[in-house]
Amino acid sequence: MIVLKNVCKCYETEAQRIDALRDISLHVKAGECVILKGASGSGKSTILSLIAGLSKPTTGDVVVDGKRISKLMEPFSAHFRRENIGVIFQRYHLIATLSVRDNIALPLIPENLSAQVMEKRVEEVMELCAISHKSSALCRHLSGGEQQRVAIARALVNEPKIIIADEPTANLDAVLSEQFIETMYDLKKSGVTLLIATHDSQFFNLLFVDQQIELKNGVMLS
Amino acid sequence: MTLTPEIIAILMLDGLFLFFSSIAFVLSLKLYWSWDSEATTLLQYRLEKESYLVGLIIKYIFMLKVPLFLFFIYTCDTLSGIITGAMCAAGVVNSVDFGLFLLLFKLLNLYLFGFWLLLHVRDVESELQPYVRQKSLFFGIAFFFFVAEIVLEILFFTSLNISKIVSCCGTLFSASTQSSLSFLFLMENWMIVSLFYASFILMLVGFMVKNGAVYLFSNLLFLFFAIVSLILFFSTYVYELPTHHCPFCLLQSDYYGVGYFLYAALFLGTFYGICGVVIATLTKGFILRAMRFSLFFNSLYVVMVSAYVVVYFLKNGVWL
Amino acid sequence: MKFNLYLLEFALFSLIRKGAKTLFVFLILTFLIFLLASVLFISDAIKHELNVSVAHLPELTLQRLQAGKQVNVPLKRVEPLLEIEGVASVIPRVWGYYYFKVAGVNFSVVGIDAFEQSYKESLQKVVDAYDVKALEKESGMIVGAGVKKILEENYYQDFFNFVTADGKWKRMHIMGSFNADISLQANDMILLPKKSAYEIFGMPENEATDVVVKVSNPEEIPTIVSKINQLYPDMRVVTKEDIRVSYQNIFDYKSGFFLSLFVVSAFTFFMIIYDKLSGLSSEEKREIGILKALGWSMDDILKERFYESFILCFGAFLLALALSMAYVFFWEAPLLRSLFVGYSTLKPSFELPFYFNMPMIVLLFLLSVPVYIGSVMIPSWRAAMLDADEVLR
Amino acid sequence: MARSTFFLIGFFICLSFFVVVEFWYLYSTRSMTQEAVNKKALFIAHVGLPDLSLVGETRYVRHRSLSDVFSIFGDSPELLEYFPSTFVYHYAPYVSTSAGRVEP
Repeated sequence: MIVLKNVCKCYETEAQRIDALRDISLHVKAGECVILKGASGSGKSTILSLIAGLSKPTTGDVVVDGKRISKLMEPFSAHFRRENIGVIFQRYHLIATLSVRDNIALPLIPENLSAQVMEKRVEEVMELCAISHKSSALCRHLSGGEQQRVAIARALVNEPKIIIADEPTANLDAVLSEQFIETMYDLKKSGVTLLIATHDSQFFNLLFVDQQIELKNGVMLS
Repeated sequence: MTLTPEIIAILMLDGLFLFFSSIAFVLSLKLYWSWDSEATTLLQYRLEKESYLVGLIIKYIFMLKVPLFLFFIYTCDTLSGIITGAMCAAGVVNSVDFGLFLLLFKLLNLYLFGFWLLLHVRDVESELQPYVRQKSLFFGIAFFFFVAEIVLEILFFTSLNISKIVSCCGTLFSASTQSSLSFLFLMENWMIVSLFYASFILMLVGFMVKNGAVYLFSNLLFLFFAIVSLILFFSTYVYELPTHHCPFCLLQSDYYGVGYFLYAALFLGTFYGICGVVIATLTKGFILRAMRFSLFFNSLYVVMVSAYVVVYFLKNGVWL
Repeated sequence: MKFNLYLLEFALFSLIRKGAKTLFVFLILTFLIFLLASVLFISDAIKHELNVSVAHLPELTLQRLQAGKQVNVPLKRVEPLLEIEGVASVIPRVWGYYYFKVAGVNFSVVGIDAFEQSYKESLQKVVDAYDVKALEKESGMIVGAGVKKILEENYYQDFFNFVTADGKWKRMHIMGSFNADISLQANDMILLPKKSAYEIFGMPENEATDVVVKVSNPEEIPTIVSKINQLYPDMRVVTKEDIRVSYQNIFDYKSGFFLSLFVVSAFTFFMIIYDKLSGLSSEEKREIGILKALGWSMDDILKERFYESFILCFGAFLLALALSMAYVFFWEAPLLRSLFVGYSTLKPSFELPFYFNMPMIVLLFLLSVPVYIGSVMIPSWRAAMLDADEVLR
Repeated sequence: MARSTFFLIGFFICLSFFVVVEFWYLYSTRSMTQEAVNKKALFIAHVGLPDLSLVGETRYVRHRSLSDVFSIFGDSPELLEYFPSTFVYHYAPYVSTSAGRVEP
């Protein structure tokens, strides 16, 4: 499903050269749940953005679902992302001035679906994430838990095969983190591949996690 | 030099085009030298983004160039009111020595930009963008034509002299030996007209047997004979005057601006016939679609010009 | 390709979200297009009016020049001119300006001899109410609306005392005023019998101010002009065509002059827009990052930006068009008309005839929209190519 | 469709409608009528001065056939050179001093 082969990624600025990732190789099968752990700045997010096709490796290959993401031109990688990947950000990154419904519909806009299909899909995921009652509220009026559910709904609305979560529980209290983990469990049961970058210890001894990868300064430890 | 609002508008847009196309030119050169679709360097990632900007700029220029071409003809038409002796755009264009070249460059550039865009569309359809270097090189060359056009245009407008008497279309497109186009009049009318229809029939044959080369060749012939026969033969039926041979007066409102439709059909048809077929062969694409488009517009043109002759004959019972 | 309504919706939301910035750009854009449209409307209307006037002018106007100054033409030149072949009629004219000191204005005074019946009838059609026949019996005159107003302000209700060249008073009765339809032409006009005109100007009666010549076949104008030049080398021949061309030049020059200023100000404005749009706030950067991460391509973001500028531009264009039509034709273009009226104290009514031509709208469009889109293009591209991986950190 | 989109489309429709109505109104009531054209023609046939009375003070602008290069100061006793009108009004082409002009 997801293969990283000898991936290096460095950022070049005028003053210096920063190696964000050094020689990472990774293999994730479909339906697995993978935890990327490590301190902030260790390269977790970089791996996620490489897999999502948001940035490209300096050397090496990234292959997701048989597609060589690392060599895909921009419109095609965006298309690929739209079809296969759902993203949950740290701090959710909802657009505060849009309503819940509009936020959830964002990934579907470039698809230009018919109004009924669009409506149906949004309703479905809102139902699934138990946020239907707030569908026309503005996102900035929501509580933390509600925002989290909106973010998950938005990641699910394009029916992705892979879900990428970046520090999803960093700003949550214990109860909400618990809820999040439960949702992830449900998703894994339905066959979605999960990639979660976190340094929250709650994730480290979960039963449904298939791989745990620890990173330090861009190098894989285990 | 006169600074009418129309001229100011055209000059201003020229300046804008020059600015943007120079950006596109520099980027194109960069793309041509350094594009390597296998590379994973930062430079390559940057180039991928910049190739977007080139596409954007050329789309922008092309979108404006098409209406601007018509607007240029219109401007020359209004200027003909000021310039002594000019009765239509033909006189104004020919009031400077290089007027005809300016017009030819304008047309050529429309074809070149259109060709680039067709190539671009084929290019971005593919996941690997295989034609980036080709289209960059192509624009690198086309840019010089474009600059030439803009320079000529600026020179044209600055050297227009309102107190100089110019010859109008009546003498420019007449059989008198001095006029610049008089060599065309050496041929007989019936010859030109039959060549025109013959090239159209050749095009039909090329379409039937689905042969790109024949189709392309017939389109080139068709474009040439269409223009010549329009000047020599068909225009007289539009004006209903046996001595009036002007390809510009067609655009005036006295003739319901029929020229705009005629030229649009002719240029669209031959554009798809020439550029579309070339692109389709180069990129192994849908040649048939381009040919169908082209044939539609070309037939439209043939029907329109023939209708004028037939209607005239039906109304008056004689040929001109 | 189907039009993406959701993207348009999103573009609209994003415009509303930017609030003040949007409003600023929209208002200035509207103002600029409005200014441009007004000038084009005015100059086109005036040009149209002039073209109508010029079409009915006699083909040739002959003036006698002496040492570079225009002097009177002896009446005995009329006969030889009439003998030139192709000349239909020769009319010596008496006309000039009368400076009315009290109000500080110039009147255009034209003397006519209205003895023919057909002449009277046609004159009657352009004059309101009064009887033209009275014009010659008593010393009467017909005045334009502007003249009438000025005279009334100075307590001349139904007559006016001209001061003749000899210093005597010449009382003329106001017999009527010109129809409102021709106020643009006749505003400062006083029409009176030739005899009175000679008296007021103090001109010898065997001379005329200038001579107009009507030619039956316009093809013959060049030959007639050269014959006149041979006959009277001191006479300058002004053809109708010359006058028409000079009008065209004036108004092209005038609106061209304005436009050059406009282009400068427009470019300044667009530099501001460029600047505003290229400096993306961190909030905007974050938003673009989110959208890209959610599967929007550069194309989608560019398209969204294009919709934004299209909404702004098109809205401003329509609004400006509506406003400028109202401004020019309903409110008679306050402030802006002084560009066209000059410093005249005899203010004409600025009720221009509505004249609309499509090329003007095209011109307006070409002068405003491409420049705006051009200034938006590179900032939009910059925004669209922003690296999205920053939101994942 | 969101309410604001309705608002936008409504705004554009209203605006276009307004432009069209305004245009139609002006066109039908304020265009130059044939009657007015006839009147102008008659008036000009009598007077022979084509220029509009927009700039009434200087003779070389009221009727341009009177303009010549020397006449600038020969006008109203109070006339001074003033910026917009005398500057913007270009002299007629027949007083052009450029060589090689052929009189038509």
